[in-house]
Amino acid sequence: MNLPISLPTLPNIPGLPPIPLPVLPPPFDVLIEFMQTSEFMEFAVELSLKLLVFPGLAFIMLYAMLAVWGERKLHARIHLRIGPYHVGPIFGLFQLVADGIKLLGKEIVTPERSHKFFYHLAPVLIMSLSMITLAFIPFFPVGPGEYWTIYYSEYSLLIILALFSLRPFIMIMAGWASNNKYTMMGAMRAAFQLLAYEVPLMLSMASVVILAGSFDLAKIVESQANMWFIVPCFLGFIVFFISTMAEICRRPLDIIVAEQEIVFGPWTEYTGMEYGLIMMSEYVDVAIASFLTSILFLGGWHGPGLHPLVWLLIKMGILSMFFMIGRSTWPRLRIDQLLDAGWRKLIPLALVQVFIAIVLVYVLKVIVV
Amino acid sequence: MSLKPIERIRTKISCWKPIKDMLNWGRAWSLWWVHYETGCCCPEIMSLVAARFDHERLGAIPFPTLRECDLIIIEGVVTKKMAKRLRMIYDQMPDPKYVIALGDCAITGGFWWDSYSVVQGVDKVVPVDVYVPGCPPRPEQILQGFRLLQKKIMEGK
Amino acid sequence: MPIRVAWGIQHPMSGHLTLYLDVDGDIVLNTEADVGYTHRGLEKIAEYRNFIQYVPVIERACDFDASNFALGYVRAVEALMGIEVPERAKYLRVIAAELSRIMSHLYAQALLSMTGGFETMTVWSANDRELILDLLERLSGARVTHTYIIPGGVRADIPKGFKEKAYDVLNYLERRIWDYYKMLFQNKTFQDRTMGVGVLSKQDAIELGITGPNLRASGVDFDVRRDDPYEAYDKLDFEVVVEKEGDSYARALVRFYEIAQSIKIIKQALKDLPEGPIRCKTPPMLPRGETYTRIESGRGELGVYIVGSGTNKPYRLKISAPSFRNLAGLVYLCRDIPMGDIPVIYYSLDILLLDVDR
Amino acid sequence: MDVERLLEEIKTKLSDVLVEAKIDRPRYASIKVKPEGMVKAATLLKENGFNHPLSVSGVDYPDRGEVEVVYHVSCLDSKSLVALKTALPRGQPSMPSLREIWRGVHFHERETWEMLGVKFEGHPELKRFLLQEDWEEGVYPLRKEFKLKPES
Repeated sequence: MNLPISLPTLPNIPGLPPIPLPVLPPPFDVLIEFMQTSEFMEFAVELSLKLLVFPGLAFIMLYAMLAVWGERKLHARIHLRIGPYHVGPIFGLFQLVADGIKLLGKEIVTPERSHKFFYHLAPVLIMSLSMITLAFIPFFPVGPGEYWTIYYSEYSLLIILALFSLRPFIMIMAGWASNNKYTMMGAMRAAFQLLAYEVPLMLSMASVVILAGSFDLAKIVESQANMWFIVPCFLGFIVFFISTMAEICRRPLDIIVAEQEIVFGPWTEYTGMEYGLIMMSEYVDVAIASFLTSILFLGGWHGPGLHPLVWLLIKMGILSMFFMIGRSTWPRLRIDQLLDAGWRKLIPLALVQVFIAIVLVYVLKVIVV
Repeated sequence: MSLKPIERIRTKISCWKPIKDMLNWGRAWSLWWVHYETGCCCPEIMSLVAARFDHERLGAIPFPTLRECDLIIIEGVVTKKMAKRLRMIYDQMPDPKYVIALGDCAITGGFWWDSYSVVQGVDKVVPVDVYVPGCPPRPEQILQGFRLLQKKIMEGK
Repeated sequence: MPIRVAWGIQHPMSGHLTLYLDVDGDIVLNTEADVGYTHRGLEKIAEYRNFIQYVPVIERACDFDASNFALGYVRAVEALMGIEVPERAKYLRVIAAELSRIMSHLYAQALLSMTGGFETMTVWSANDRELILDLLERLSGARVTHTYIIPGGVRADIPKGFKEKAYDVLNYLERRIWDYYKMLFQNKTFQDRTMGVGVLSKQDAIELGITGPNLRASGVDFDVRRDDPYEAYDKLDFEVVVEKEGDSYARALVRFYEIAQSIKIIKQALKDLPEGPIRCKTPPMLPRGETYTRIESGRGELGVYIVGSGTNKPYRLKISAPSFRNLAGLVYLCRDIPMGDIPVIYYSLDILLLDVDR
Repeated sequence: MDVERLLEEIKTKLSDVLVEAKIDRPRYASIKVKPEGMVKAATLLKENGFNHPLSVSGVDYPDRGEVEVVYHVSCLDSKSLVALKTALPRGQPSMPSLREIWRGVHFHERETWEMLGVKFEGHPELKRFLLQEDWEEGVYPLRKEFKLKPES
């Protein structure tokens, strides 16, 4: 990939001997030689650009600020009241900045009978897990076969699914480590809910994979060029939407963080920036869910006219609003109703969808794989 | 893995002037208060959350767990049985914490001056930052209480 | 092996009480209520205040439904003294009591919808409650604790623009409650959360002494306003809302329809408001003797048993608060239910701990 | 079963323990019974349809040296109300608990015990209810000798 900017090379001051690089044991000396070539410098700059700017830190911070502002304003508008108003320039835009700064200045409390190491590890893990899943999503085509993604692989959908299934372990760790009855109940509920909605998530992705013919998200988007997958797998879209809402626990299905019953689920004991991490990971999850939904069903970056990235961001913005609107329009399901919906209602729907996909592809040969 | 070094750095940084102003600005404009009803001023808190006197304009939201809150609103009369729990809850809240005492009964035990089970004045139990008189105080008075607290935080008390 | 969880004093939905639950997994096996956190000794204070001074005190016993409680106490004092209140004061009392009942029902509906995490209905009910508070403030000067009803009649007459303002508010509210019906009662998730939860059979409701909308929701057709009419209720026609299922949904529905009935009552009372004085002279001393009167407050039947002693301070005053009697229902219903149902049952019974502890 | 017929039946059946029975208002009767006849009177009332308990209140009369316990019970079909009264000695007031007859009086009796010291035998749960935990035993707030002293 050729970048417009000229790359800096190692400075060799004429009068002095060149800087001796350390001599390292066999596996590393090859690495040192590779680091001296200009190709490595090009790769390093591009990777840091991806890590720090687009799918990385800058985008997450900006998206989180907009998401917090949008959600609280939307939530308030539905309540016929004005949300955060005095904090930032455009009617309270900097609300998350104020919350973040306040959380930075808070004291970090460690409950004395809790398992200290795992207690402090859990929020860091939950945040990193959310950020890692962003690494495998292709955002827009850069070249004929090239895509703007941190790590390109043919099985990116499988990796994301694997990362989704890691979430209950971290919540159970947090629930168990903070040694509080309510967090234990929250952890058990997390285990029930996330496992119950893992299977419909997989099955709804399966129907898309059958239509696209490969696990690679980029290929899935390429094959949606003329017809978005929402048309043939509409049932799959519904099942996927509901199960991602359960995975990132948004309102109608958020018995993990049910304020009214168990105080704050596994996150009851966290204060200060640890809670900031948890809140940030919640909004990163909303970003991932809307990216995945738009890539799998709404034809990722396909769209007339504008740059592919702009199309993806538009779709993702609208979808993240849909994820957030549940908080103010639906009361919360009880745990047995929720699990019953997951096991008995979503899975048959997803199976019907997989059957339709198979019929479309292999029997009627409508969609050429 | 203790967090002592992080704590030490945080205290050292936070006494530098611009950093301190920024921190105080953040604390003032995002007061998360714990929903803990102690007495008979609850109807006014409900109209504070409602549309007409919306207190979320000041960035304040009621929060379920007291671990993440930094403001506790004492709504009304505090009896002796409630005072023990109030003290326990005040100790569990993380460090920069503030207290608003609502209503005459909380400030001086007003209406129940001769009752055998009422604590005469809540500052015998917890240090109070802002007193809001009235029984029950009108939502505008409570909003003014919030503004006073914000001014106090901005000055860094 | 059940663990004992304190559904504690500081819980987002717990109010001023602590429920000690024996929880096994997610099922609550047994519950024990620990109340008394707002016990201010109202009955002991009654012996140290003369009967006029006590009206603001008893309104603090339940300040979501202040005028009804004041009405209950004032009727007991008047029954003891044997005085008759002028006709216009009776109608004004009915207006204040019904406005306070709407205020109490809207607050109960706000809290019940919050139990399922449905903040939109909470804030909508609170928004419309503001209109009623404006009316009461215009009538009596205070938003929540009005002290409008005093022994001998009513403290002040209707201000000039009150009737037109009241008609506007009531007409708006009559249209508005059908938005609630569509938003809350026909919401599938809310029906799942409340139908069949905390079912109170008719026989249990009567034996446990449950009162008010909770009793009518279990199929008992009993309302003090119609069966033991007081003030001007016998001259106004209104239906008593009765449901049969007895679960949380029925209780919320009874309260919802009672708001509509209250609006009808206020409109009739405002229309045929008779002329005449609003207060009559009350003797300075409470005569010897005792009496028990009861009225239908928002949460249920408030019984006041007063013993006079010849001085201006009552010898003994027993306030049999409605929430105190509904508490037996709460402890009886919170057995073998999932954890998520505790707040739903607690707020569908509309128990206010200020009543219970007095 | 309305109040007048109820009074005749009570006069006939409970003549030995009955102290006085009168009608104060239409549909409101008050019956005074000796302490030992309480359970019999309560079961009689329950059979006649008075199964909705309203309240239990204790009144302390130091000059007469007795504590009067009043049960208010109502019958929902005939919409009438009965006050069942009994007088107990002030020193050690105790009477059989009527919890088995009317399930609703459980909390009422517990509160009367805590406020006035009336011991209800057979009541499963006579322990601290409304007052704070460190309230010293034996002191009953609603007794006349307990004076309110302003603290501040």
